[in-house]
Amino acid sequence: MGEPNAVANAPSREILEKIFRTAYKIRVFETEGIKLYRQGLIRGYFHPYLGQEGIATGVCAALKDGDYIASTHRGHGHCIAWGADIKKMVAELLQKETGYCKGYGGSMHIADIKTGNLGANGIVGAGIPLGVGAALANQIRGSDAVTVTFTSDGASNNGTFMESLNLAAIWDLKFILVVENNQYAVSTKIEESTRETDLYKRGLAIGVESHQVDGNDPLAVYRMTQAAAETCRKGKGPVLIEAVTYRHMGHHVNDPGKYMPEEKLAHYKSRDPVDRARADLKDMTGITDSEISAMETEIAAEFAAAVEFSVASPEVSAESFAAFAANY
Amino acid sequence: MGEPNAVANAPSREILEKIFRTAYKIRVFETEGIKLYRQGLIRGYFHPYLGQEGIATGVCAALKDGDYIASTHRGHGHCIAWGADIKKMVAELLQKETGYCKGYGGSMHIADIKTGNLGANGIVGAGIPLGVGAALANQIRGSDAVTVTFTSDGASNNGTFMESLNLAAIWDLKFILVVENNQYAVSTKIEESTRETDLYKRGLAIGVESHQVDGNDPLAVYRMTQAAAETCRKGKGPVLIEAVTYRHMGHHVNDPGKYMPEEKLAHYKSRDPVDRARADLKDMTGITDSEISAMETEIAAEFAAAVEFSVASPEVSAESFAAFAANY
Amino acid sequence: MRELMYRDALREALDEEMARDPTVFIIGEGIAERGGSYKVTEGLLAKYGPGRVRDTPIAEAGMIGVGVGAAIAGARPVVEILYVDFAMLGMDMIVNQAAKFRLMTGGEGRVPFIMRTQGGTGGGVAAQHSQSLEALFYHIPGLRVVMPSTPADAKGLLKHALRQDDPVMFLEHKHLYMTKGMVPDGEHIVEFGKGDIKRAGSDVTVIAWSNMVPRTLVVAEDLAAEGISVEVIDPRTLVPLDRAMILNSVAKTRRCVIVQEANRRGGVASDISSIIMEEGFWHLDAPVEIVAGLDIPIPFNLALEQASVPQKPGIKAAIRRALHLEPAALAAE
Amino acid sequence: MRELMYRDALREALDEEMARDPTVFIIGEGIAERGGSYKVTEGLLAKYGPGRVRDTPIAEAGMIGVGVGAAIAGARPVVEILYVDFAMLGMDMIVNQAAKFRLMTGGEGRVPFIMRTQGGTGGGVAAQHSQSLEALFYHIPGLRVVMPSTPADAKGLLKHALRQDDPVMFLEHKHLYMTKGMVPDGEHIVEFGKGDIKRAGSDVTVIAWSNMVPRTLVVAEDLAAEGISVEVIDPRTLVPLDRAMILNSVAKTRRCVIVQEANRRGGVASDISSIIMEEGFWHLDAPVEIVAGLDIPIPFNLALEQASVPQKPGIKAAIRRALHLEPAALAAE
Ligand SMILES: Cc1ncc(C[n+]2csc(CCOP(=O)(O)OP(=O)(O)O)c2C)c(N)n1
Ligand SMILES: Cc1ncc(C[n+]2csc(CCOP(=O)(O)OP(=O)(O)O)c2C)c(N)n1
Ligand SMILES: [Mg+2]
Ligand SMILES: [Mg+2]
Repeated sequence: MGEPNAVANAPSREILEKIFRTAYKIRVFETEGIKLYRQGLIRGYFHPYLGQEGIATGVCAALKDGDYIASTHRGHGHCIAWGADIKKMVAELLQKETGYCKGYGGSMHIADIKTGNLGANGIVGAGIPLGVGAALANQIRGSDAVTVTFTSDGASNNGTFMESLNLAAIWDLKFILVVENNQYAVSTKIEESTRETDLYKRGLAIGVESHQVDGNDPLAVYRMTQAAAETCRKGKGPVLIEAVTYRHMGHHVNDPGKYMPEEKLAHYKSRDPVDRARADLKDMTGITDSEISAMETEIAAEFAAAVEFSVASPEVSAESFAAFAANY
Repeated sequence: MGEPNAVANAPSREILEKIFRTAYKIRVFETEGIKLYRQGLIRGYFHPYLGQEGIATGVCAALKDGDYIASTHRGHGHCIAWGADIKKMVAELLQKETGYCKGYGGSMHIADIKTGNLGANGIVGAGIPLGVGAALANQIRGSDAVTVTFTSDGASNNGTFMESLNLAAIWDLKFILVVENNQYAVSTKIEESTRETDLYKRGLAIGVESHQVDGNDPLAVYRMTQAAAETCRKGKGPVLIEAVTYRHMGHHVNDPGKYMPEEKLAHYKSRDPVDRARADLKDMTGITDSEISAMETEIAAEFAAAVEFSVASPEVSAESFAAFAANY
Repeated sequence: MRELMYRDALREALDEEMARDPTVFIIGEGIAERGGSYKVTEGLLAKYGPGRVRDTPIAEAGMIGVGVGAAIAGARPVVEILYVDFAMLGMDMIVNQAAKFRLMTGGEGRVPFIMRTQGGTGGGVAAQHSQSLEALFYHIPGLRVVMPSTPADAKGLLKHALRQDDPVMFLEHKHLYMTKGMVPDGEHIVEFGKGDIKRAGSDVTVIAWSNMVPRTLVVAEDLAAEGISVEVIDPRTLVPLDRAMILNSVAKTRRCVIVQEANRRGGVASDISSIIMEEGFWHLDAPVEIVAGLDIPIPFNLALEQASVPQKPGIKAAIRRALHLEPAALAAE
Repeated sequence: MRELMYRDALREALDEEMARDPTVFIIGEGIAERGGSYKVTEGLLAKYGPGRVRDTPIAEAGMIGVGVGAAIAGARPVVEILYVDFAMLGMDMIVNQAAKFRLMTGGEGRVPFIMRTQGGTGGGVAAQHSQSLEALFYHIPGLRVVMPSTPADAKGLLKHALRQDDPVMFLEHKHLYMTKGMVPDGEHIVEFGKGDIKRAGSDVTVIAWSNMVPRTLVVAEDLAAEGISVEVIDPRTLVPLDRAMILNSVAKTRRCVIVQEANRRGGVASDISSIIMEEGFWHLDAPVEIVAGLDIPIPFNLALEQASVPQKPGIKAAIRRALHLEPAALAAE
């Protein structure tokens, strides 16, 4: 949740630092989380956000306290960028009662309603109507909160995408649809799923202001989201942002991703969003390498502490679950 | 089911006559059908096609034997233009076992699979995936049949519209989506349902060849459908045709349609598609008024005979229904 | 007490709750300008404005999904779906989102979402507009399923629905909108999970809901003339179900018939029968009988439509069967 | 006879039927190039080409609808839905189109559409990927509901599905794909509506399907060691249901337990119990018991997941209860 910043050409050091810290935090979370998965500490689904960090980071830095987000099955990054407590995230993945959802939800269902995080979702595309609904609730109560739904190229071919966005449009809702186009749905290439791979054009077809942005450039994403949020808060209705990106690995922890051509992967890795955030921070503020190192160490330590906390947390209580279930 | 005609500037007299006869037959069917409804002979739903005759008429005249159509809740016109037996249609509306569906289906469910009529549908938008499915079946069996789904402005805001059309596009199916934009969904104006009332643009957004046509001009519809069918048969994939039109009365027999502004209604009535078909026939062939009168009389007689047949038909058999139900 | 039509009682509930709670809003097809197909929302647009009473495009999945999202975000949406049949377009949002959110968030997230819709047969609207689909919602943990049979229950249950925090499938019946009944003056709330004995009796328990209640009451009256005392229980809410009321009645009468308009296979009646099997078996003097619709879609033809759902003679015959079974039948097996 | 894995048996069925009938085709997410998440369709793309084995976008409503349309137009589509949970997105097409078309066309239209999918709990995939939703399809007239528990049944039933003319919900179980069993050589077809006695016994009838069958068989083996003879019936197809086999067995054993992974309320077990209530009541020496999942969505935590669905101790306890009820209990009421 960023500060209430007007659109500006040179972002403040605070913003630049926030963007870098967030991107790095996501990188650490996913990299270390995968290790925990391989150790058998995490079970079920784990869809890493590696390579897409620039998007959640840039978008959330442009939002305010009181705004809302809804996320996807690949949701850790959005959660972290939204300012989630790493301890409670790791505890959730470790099925502990100290987790965000008491260990009842898991990776695909982390949510935090109190802070406006409507949650990850195991159903591709489902976050779109949910986000539009939150925006509608906010319009009805006269709030100027903006709701962002993060969604995916895969979801763009699902009926819910156009149907929900159209509702946001006719009601001029403060809603931003961020389409993370990583060019795959599991192993299916976007070209096999649609003739028109410029996904932002779908918004245009129903009168929604729509843009495409480089998803590996956190600052570009930040700026575009700022402008979009302003459009929304002016009452002009929803904005669609297509952020083009690429995964750094397969769809899921256990997917080797052999279908991803090496050169293309190398190309996108050479345009790594975490490196970009670090470079932006250095170039635009003159911060030193050792200051950056200190941040990185701090973030790594935060994650390690979260693992320690989670491992030490007690197992879920069968009794409290029984009580919960009895009146579900 | 028209003849296998190449695109031509001057349609043959046969085509012109077929178009007029069809349009007039629909006009009679709906006008007289409404009277039967008011007499209590027809029950349930009855959505008249009055004012939209040019579309079904023009489209079907451009199709061939072996092609397929799928229709809407407002389906009488498509059925008639497809060459249905008026006797079996009226019998169906009168709940008789001699009807197309033994009286089990009714107005919203008339179908005739043998001739490639996949049927009307009580679920707005449902004909789209069904039509795409028929086109897929035909592609798999190597047929060059084209499938047309008639759909509506209301359906264009339903998820199924884009989702299904996209499947037709990626698979290059021989599929034509005819969107009958009559500018209302019951009493809801199209402007209240979407910001972009040019519905053909939705097809463009997913790479589908898409056009807009005057739905009250049967010949224009005919020509555009011919071209679209040719595109399909060449293997270039689906085509979307938005045909703009207006109802001559309310949504349903019992809807007075007070929300339809008088001037607008008058405007569209002055551009009546049946009159247009008659005028085209006269202007382009020099046929005489008395020849036309003879056709009209014949068509009216056909309808009267259908009513007689239907009224005289026996009631449905409880026994045969019980047998049917027992192994459903 | 005043006499009201079912549809007017529903409107009163909406009106009172909208006045009380500014986060209550309504969306649906033709519900604003036109006041809804059954006139339930008539006048609310004028009173509460286009922000809180909105027409939608034909977008059931979207409407339901948007309603669920608004509920999660703290508002109290009422989404009107014209026919329960069309709710099938929004099943993902109902089953996978609304019903599961509370558990998935460890209990923190709540979804005070209301889907108002109507079902049942009604004069030739055929297979896609005549279903009774309560069993689908009944099976999904987390949903509340409400099926009022009278104006008073309709009002009281809808008001309660708007004050509790779980997703509610509020299922009306197209045949009931124009029926009349007495409705208490002033604040009238009917809590979920409390059945109502629509007619007290001692010989046999008949359980019915929605449009089967008035039909069953007529049969009960007829049978009373023959000296048979029928107790008619209307659970009013199927989830939560008033098991105690049902089991107590069955313990008293020792015989039970369940009447549902929905088709027989896998309906709610089956579940109630299975509950009586598990918890009331030793009380029974006869098997619990189910009177239900045929296992087919509803045909257009009116005679066949009527043959497809329970009518009075069928209900009466089942009650008689339940009563005429003597202990001798046990020995005869 | 050869030993095959469940997933390989399914693939054999598809392969044989695709070779036999050129109108059989398969669509689904990742089923072509990748061979499907459970490898059921592996190799079929190479053999039958991209026309008949196609990957789709994430478009469940569209896939199902397109499958239904293709079936109506005379082809034999197999639509693979990754998780039965996602079938909720296509419910309109299943409930309002596939299931109703035959009636709506007066019997002329047929819909030989097959939806292959899988359900059930499986190691922490949580609330939206663990459901057992057969009850929803079971209730809708016109659908066939198939739930094979062994490789032989999987193959034989899938082949039969591809030769009959009604819409089939072919529901596999994520835990069964890697299980092995003997499969007859040559043409092997299992007709719908024929249950299978997976284990003959005389003291108590236990009805189970899908992944509950192997679990119940282990319990039956344990109880055999204690001298209790359990008959395990696997209906294999829930619609049509082999009522005769169930009622005959219950008439013999006079006691019955039904085991389902799905949650208790409104599940298929309730319906089977209600059938035994109506048609087998006078044979029963004890109430029919249901062992089922809790009425909650499946939690992520593994211990809670396991606590949410039937496990062996619960099944064993129910069987014991059914057996230990003495006629005395009747007197005691
Ligand atoms: C409705 C639905 N269908 C299928 C799936 C299974 N599934 C999970 S992730 C995924 C691929 C998603 O691709 P995309 O939407 O592009 O998101 P990405 O994984 O690339 O972030 C699929 C098919 C699902 N979760 N929900
Ligand atoms: C999915 C669905 N939602 C709602 C309805 C109720 N309904 C029947 S016709 C209609 C209006 C349809 O408008 P449009 O799609 O533009 O077709 P038109 O009536 O103008 O031909 C509505 C809302 C329905 N039949 N199906
Ligand atoms: Mg993707
Ligand atoms: Mg319209």
